[in-house]
Parts: sequence; structure tokens; C-alpha cells
Amino acid sequence: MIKVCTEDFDLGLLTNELRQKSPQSGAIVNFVGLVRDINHGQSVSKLFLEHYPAMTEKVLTDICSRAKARFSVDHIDVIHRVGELDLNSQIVYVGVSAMHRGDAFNCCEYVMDYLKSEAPFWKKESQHGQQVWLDANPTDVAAKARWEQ
Amino acid sequence: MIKVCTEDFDLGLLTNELRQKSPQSGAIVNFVGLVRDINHGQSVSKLFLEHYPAMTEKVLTDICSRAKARFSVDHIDVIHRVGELDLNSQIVYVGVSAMHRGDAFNCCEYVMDYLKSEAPFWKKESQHGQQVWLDANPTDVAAKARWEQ
Amino acid sequence: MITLLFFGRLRELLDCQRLPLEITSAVDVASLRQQLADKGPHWQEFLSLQHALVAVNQTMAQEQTMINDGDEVAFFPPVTGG
Amino acid sequence: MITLLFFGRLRELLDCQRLPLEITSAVDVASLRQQLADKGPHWQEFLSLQHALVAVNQTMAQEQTMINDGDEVAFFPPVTGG
Repeated sequence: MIKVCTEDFDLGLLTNELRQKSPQSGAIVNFVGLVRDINHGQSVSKLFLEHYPAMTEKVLTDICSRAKARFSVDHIDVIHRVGELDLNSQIVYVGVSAMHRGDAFNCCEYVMDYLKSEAPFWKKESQHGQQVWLDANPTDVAAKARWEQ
Repeated sequence: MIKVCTEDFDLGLLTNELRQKSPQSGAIVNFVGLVRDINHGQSVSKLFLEHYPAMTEKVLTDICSRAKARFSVDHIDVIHRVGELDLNSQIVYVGVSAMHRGDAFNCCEYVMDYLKSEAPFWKKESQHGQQVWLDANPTDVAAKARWEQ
Repeated sequence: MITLLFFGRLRELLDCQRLPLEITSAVDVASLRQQLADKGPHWQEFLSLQHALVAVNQTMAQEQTMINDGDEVAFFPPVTGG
Repeated sequence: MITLLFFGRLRELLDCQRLPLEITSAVDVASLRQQLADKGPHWQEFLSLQHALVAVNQTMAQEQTMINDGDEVAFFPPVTGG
């Protein structure tokens, strides 16, 4: 399941869905990305997320296909929110079910590392009343590079 | 928060609690261990979990302290269920909040790897009406060894 | 006719979200950047290789990727989701 | 007096969950294993180093760990939680 939406999500319901479709799975690893109150030393009050609708799900689907080819996992679910998000809101969810926990951890981190550097989302923060587009994070490039060695 | 109990847990509520006490966190990684329907080729219908009550929370607290010393994380929550568990039930939860996702992923996997090889829990499976105590998994020893290099 | 789209900071800097453009024949991404640079100095700057990634028909493209009539070409800054 | 506890498969094999034991002076884990082996062949087998881990006062112990009056000593198979 891959979804881009404005609505919030409930990790309890999502994990139950993932469990129900993965009876052979012994492990679930979930990632949730949040709107932090401090980013690069600036206090943040709100976040706006823009995306390229026609391209977003295509890229996320492609990342999940590559992850499934690489790791022994049963299911990968991804939700990414767009639009205005308050402080401490949930932004992104990646849930992975697998027979063994090592694959679930690696796959979930792989999907996040590629999502961060390939999926067409752009963040704009409200910092002290100013709207600031965020710059890409060089550590995300390094995180992705690890998988390409 | 470290808890050993018979009751089930709700990942939605747990994640909300973790979020609320970690306003500076940008990442949450959750692990959930499940009762699989097949284990080592045997079909499983039920699981019984025994533990050593006086020692369990002590070991889990110790693992979490070492994890906090090693990784930049905000909070670590652990719940482990004991007693009779049905197929597909949730067994264990480890939730980690951190500023950055790399630390959250590593810390969550570290806690699980040590929990698997140090925390005094023992699993007994019902396989075709027979009660079978599980043997320790050699891959868990290897998983833990990775952190000690 | 091709459709150009601009996202994020780029959309605001150029004050342009969507721009239909006539092309007389297939061009590559590098030539298209050059052609758009003629629209003015800030187009030249902001659409330079350092600032703008390109996707052709919703797939990341290279400088030599060919653009044909009817294609959708998107320019955007490095992504910052997740 | 020390208290011995047995868990998991070991508890069932020995049919014993809890056993109070008099010790005349402090002993190490290795001697305690030896002393318990005298209770019979399956005690000897199941409490051997290969089958039984030991915790003294809820902390994992080594063969040379000393056990004193009042201590709680637990024997159990390799753990299988999570």
C-alpha cells in the first residue's frame, strides 16, 4: 500500500493491517518521521509539504519494488502526508513485515534512505514567521550511498 | 518505559506517547515481534512465554542504558508480553525516538539483538498438539556479535 | 508542444508553476535549459545544473535525455521529503 | 541457605521450580553444579555447562562467581524471547 494524502494516520491500525496480511511474518519494523520543533538550530512552528503528484507514487512504487527484490520481506506500506503540518505531526510512515527482523530493519531503512533522496517532496518551514524552503541534507546522500557499495 | 505484562498493546497509543515526550525527535522506529504461523517448518497454533520476573526488567533496563550510551536517542520504550499468546499475536515492542533516523534504526535493532540473547524469556510452542520448548537461534548470537566488533 | 512544470523554491523564484512551450523538433535536456535561459538572467541562474533537477514524463532525466512533443518536463530543487 | 530457581525446559526436565539449599560456606558456581550433580544422573546432565546458564542474584554469572548465604541462584536454558 502506497499513499500520498493530507490526512493523519494511526500506527495501531496500520500495524494491524500489516499483521493481518502477513501471517508468516515474525517481525514488523515501522518508521515514523515527525515535524521537529527545532531544525538546524531554528525553532519551527509549522511545515508545508509540496509534491509532484504525477511522479510521487511512481517513485515510491519503484523504491518499494527495488527493496522487495533486495530483501526477504512480505509487505511494505508507505504513507506520506502533504500540505500544512503542525509541530510534532506525523509526516511519513514506512511499515515492513518480514519473516526475520534483520530483513525488516534493513528494508525499512533502505526505503527511507531512498525516499529521502528520490521522492519529489519539498518542505517549507515557518521559522519565526518566515517561510523558508529547506535545503537537501548532505547526510541523506551519504545514507543512500551506503546501499550502493 | 519498560514493561513485562500479559496484556496486548496498541502501537498507535504507544507511538503517540513516544511523540509527546520527544518534541525534539524527528524519527521514531518501532519493532513489533509476532507469533508466526510457521516456525522452522512446523505449523504453530499457540505460544507460551515464561520468564524470570525478578531478573527480566533488570536485564531490559540494562540493555536500554547501554543503548542510550551508544546512540543519540531521546527515549526507548520496551514491552514484552508473557503467558499464553495466540497465533499472530504481538509479543514484543521496542520503540525508539531520536533526532535522526539512523540512530533510531540502529538503537532499535541493538535493543532487539540484545533482548533476544540476554533477556530471560523462554518460548514453548504448540505444534500439532505437542508442547515444544524452542531452542535458541544461532543467528541471534551472530546478530548480537555484530555490535561487539 | 511540451509542458514545463516547476516545483518548490524554483516555482516561487520563477513565479511560474506551469509553462506550455512550442518545440519545433526533439531536443535534449541540456538544449532546453539553454533555451529557457534566454528568458532572462534569473531563469538562467535558477535552471542551471547546480540548482535544478529534471524529470521527463515523471522519471528523473539526464542532460542528454531527449524531449519529444507532448512530453511533461519538470524542474525542481533537490528533494527534501520524509 | 540459598534459593535455587529453574526455568523453561530445565524446570520441566528436573520437575523442580524452586529448591532451598543449605550451604556451609561460600561456593563458586562450578562447585554448586558439582554438588547438584550428586542428586542423580539427569541433574548431572541437565545442569551441565552446555545446557544450563546461571544467574546469581538476577545477574548472569560465570563458573568462578561466588555464591553466598542468602543468594538467589537461577539455572536456565539459553533464552528464546523477543
